Amino acid sequence: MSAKTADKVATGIIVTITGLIALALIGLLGYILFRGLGHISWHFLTSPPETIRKGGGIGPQLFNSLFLLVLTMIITVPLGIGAGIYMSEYAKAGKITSAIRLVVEVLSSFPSIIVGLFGLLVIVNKFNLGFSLLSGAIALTIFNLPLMVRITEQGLRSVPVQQKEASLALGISKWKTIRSVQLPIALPVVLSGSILAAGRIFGEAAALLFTAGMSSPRLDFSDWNPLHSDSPLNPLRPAETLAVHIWKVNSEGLAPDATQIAAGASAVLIITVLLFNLGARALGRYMHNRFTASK
Amino acid sequence: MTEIALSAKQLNVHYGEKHAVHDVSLDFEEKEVTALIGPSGCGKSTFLRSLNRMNDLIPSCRVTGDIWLKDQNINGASTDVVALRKNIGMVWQRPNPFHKSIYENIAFGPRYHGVKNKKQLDEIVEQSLRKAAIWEETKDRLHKSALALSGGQQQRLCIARTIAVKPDVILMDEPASALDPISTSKIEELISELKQDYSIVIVTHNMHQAARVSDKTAFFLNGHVVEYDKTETIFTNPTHQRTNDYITGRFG
Amino acid sequence: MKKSNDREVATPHLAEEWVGKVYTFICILFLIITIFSMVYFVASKGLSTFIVNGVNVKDLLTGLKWQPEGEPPIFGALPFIFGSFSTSILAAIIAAPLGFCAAVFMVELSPKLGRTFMQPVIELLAGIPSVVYGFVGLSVIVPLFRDLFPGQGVGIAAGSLVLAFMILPTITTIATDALASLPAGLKEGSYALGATRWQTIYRIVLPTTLPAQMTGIVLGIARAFGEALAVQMVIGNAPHIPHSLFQSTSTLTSAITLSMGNTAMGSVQNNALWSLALILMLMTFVFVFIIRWLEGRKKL
Amino acid sequence: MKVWKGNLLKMKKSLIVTMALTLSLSLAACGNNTNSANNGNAAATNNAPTNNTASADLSGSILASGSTALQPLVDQVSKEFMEKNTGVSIQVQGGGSGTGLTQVSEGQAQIGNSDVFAEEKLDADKAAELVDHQVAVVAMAAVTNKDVGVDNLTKQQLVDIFTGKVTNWKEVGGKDEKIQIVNRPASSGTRATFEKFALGTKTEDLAGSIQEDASGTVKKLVSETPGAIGYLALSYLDDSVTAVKYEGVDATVDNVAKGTYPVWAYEHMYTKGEPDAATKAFLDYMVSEDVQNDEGDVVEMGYIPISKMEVKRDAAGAVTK
Repeated sequence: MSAKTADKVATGIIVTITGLIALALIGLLGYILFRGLGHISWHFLTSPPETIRKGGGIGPQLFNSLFLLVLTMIITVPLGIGAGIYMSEYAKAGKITSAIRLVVEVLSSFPSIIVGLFGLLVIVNKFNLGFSLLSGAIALTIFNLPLMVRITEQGLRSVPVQQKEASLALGISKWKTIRSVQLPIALPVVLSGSILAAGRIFGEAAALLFTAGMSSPRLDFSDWNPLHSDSPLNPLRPAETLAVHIWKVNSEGLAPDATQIAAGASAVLIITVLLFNLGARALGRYMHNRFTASK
Repeated sequence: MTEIALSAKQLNVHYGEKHAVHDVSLDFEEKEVTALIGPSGCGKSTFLRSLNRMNDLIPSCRVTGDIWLKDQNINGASTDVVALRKNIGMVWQRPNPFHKSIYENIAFGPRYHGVKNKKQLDEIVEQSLRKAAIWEETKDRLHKSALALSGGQQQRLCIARTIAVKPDVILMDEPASALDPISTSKIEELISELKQDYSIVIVTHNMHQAARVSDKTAFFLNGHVVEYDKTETIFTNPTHQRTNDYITGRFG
Repeated sequence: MKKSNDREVATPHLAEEWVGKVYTFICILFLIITIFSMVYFVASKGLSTFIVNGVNVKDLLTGLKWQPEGEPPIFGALPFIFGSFSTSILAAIIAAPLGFCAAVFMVELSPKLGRTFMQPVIELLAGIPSVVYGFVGLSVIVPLFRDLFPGQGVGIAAGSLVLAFMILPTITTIATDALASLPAGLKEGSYALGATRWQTIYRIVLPTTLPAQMTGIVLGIARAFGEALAVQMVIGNAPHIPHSLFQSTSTLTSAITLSMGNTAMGSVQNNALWSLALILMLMTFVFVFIIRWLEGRKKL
Repeated sequence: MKVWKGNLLKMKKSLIVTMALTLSLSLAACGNNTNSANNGNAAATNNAPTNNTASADLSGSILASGSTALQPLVDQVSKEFMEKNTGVSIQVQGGGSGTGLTQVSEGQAQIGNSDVFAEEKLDADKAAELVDHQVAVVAMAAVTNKDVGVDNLTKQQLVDIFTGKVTNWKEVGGKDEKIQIVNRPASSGTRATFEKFALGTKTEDLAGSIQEDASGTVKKLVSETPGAIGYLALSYLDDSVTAVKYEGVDATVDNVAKGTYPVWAYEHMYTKGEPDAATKAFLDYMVSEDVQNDEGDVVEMGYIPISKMEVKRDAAGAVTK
């Protein structure tokens, strides 16, 4: 077979395979959305779940997912950026830094079930935070920190070294240089990266089964004082997130419409993750031309 | 005999095994322009960068010997590097203004160094921009981004930024080689004006530029200072043959 | 005009410098403490099966019978180890070529279409939670396999297909980065010699980016190895080495997910599950070292 | 743009401050928790239990965790109880019987929900410390795929199926179809009860048997897999699967109550020693008339009221009239 036909055949194969992949992906997304969209309604999004009767909603679970996300990002962003700065600015090249980089890499490929079990063992039992939003947030922080560190390092690497030199040459301290010159330039990469990371947290379930718990107490949305036990903002209350709810309804669902609830919740989850991805992409582009090509 | 603003004694610079600068001792007169010339890779830029310890940013680089700024040894281990850099400004070949507004570029340094009230800052900004001969072109868009300026304007902005923190010495690493001829001549005029207030050390490839702006010139070759004298002597009758060959363009 | 600047006035930076160093150091310290305490806790729980309950390590690693509730309880974890390896490697065998083709399409054939369409779709795939993959696997893939192939529908085949979908984004993104970071001169040189695009790809592009591609594949295997919820729903969970790809079997993660809740902390059954978690963790270290070794080769 | 960015940097500083605050708050909240009866984790709202005079001013927070089979019932009843006693907050967690028993014996939870007697999971001394409160009975029925064609199985037939001696439905009077076992993992309380009272022996995990811990998934697999057999609690039975009679006896509430249908088990709510006032009130409410009667939650959610049981059974399985 001459090289020419081989080339044509190969290109044909590659295109068809990619087409198949695209088709399979769209099919998968379509299947989830198709099965779920029918069930989504304002009632479904806001009302609490029903254990045995029809018409249960995912209100508290949706709120828990979002609130847990905010709580986790509040802990992860400062820690992640701090650690990222240490790795790219303060770490002296050598044995320790490569060892730390290894630690970060190992932590990033840790199975989430182990993070969940560790959460149960240490955060829930030893620190006695119980099944709570805070335990879930700490578990997710551990799960998400390596990604944040890598994102921050990437962001700082994208800052031209001349900017750092220019600032240092003015007699500005290294920390002020990082904070006021390098970080603002690295911001687009860091922000869009952390939104992608947020998308990943939103869909996480394995790490939360044993830390944030599988039940959500009745919430009265009128009481916003975080110290009251049933106020939505109390970080020490158990909080079943959307992903965990899908797992529970799918496996223990007693309600007759359990499958539709699971399908509806999955569709809501996919749409939110989609929004996170698009948001990250749009924000990255917006920030990029705000900072650089601002002719 | 004017005072010595800055002097290097037995300065050596090593990049890993490569010995870039060999026992260079140079004194820079106050309020004078000294040019460092020589073929590329002769260590003149490396030498310049050691003066305000910018080489500290390069992990594999080791700088030995003394650098005296008035009564303080810059290269001492215990020197407070950050404070020293406030007294020695630097301008690079490619203009590198901050990704901030023109005003913020200038005000960033002084505000950090303790000038808090707004009126004083405005005054410093205007003064610096005027001294850098760029006030007219920027006075009505101070809060626009500095990246919107042309190459020549940006370089003058960098100079304005540097003098805003009132250094004693300004180091310039080929400040005009990336600019068009008109901007280059503007920079050269600016340098001769700045001479009244600051001692300037300038690295350049362009010998005519060195002749035009500098009072003294040092000729670098393979990390050594071959000759260091008044600019006219260097360019009219240099003592060393190799300096003469380089001046007449026979090599490098 | 030039006032003599006294050096003592402006030294705010000493305190600030200290703040910067301490803050960043605390952050990295938190990371290090977390990983070491995780390794310590999982290892101490995992090893107590052997130390406290006297289970023999060799029996656990090579034993074929897993009967935690029997008298006496037997802990043979080989079926789980086999299950984990077979599903992950099969998933990589499915996902690697697909990922490579998608990457070649996105970088070589039509970058525009690739960037505007394929890239967002692949990134979205990475965002889909594993719970949803399990849900789709159970309601689509398992019935499909049950009708198409002899056997129960569940098993290694269903598990690895679900995992292949999950690790495809990881493999594709890394493959695309590897292809994109290839020096252009390399390809032009080959074209200049009159080679067709396919020849250039498999003679020049593939060999040079192989170590990077392998990194992506090993990372994919590591992710597949650690996946719990999705696999548990489609694998069948029988603690035996299956005779066919469509017979119910079990993996390390599915065994842990299934029984961790039912066993009481401190009992030998619970400790045995922690030993499985320990095996899982050690495998993560192995995968990272393989990736480090691959990355080492890339620089040669 | 400059102003906005300035705020961002200020915001970043405040982020660090809030982060430090939350961390210190959580560390402060953790304190070394002695195995005291009252619940350690909602430290902020925890106040000493008052004597249980009028039920209205009862207060305290209770954590009940454990069996996922019992969780829906306890969850439902706790909602009603909290309406009546606004001062009490009850959280109901799942996690499985093992987790529940561990958490109650180590004091992390006030109530440990379990499908099995504590003696079966914990070692004797730990189990002895726990006080058993039996709140309901859950009965299990063998279920098969609809088109298997069998509606009654004797004990011996079930044993042969679950030990792998019988592998085709035609050997027990059904269609010529290979038997596909959908079992529970060895650690599951539901399986322990089914094996103890339906089969009378422990069975091995057969090769080729599908195992799922979640009843919903078991029901889905049994209804979709031809020739499948499994077992479900009564509350999960519906028309997607066929409930099989055990030795000719239908799996109904009355047969269980009368003792003719033996495959059932108590749902236990264990406490460590005597429960505190709030917990005691909640447990009394669980067995009170309006929860256990025919319109109450117990029946509505498919459990069998404890009060209706005419037979008793102790941990060893001996049945007394």
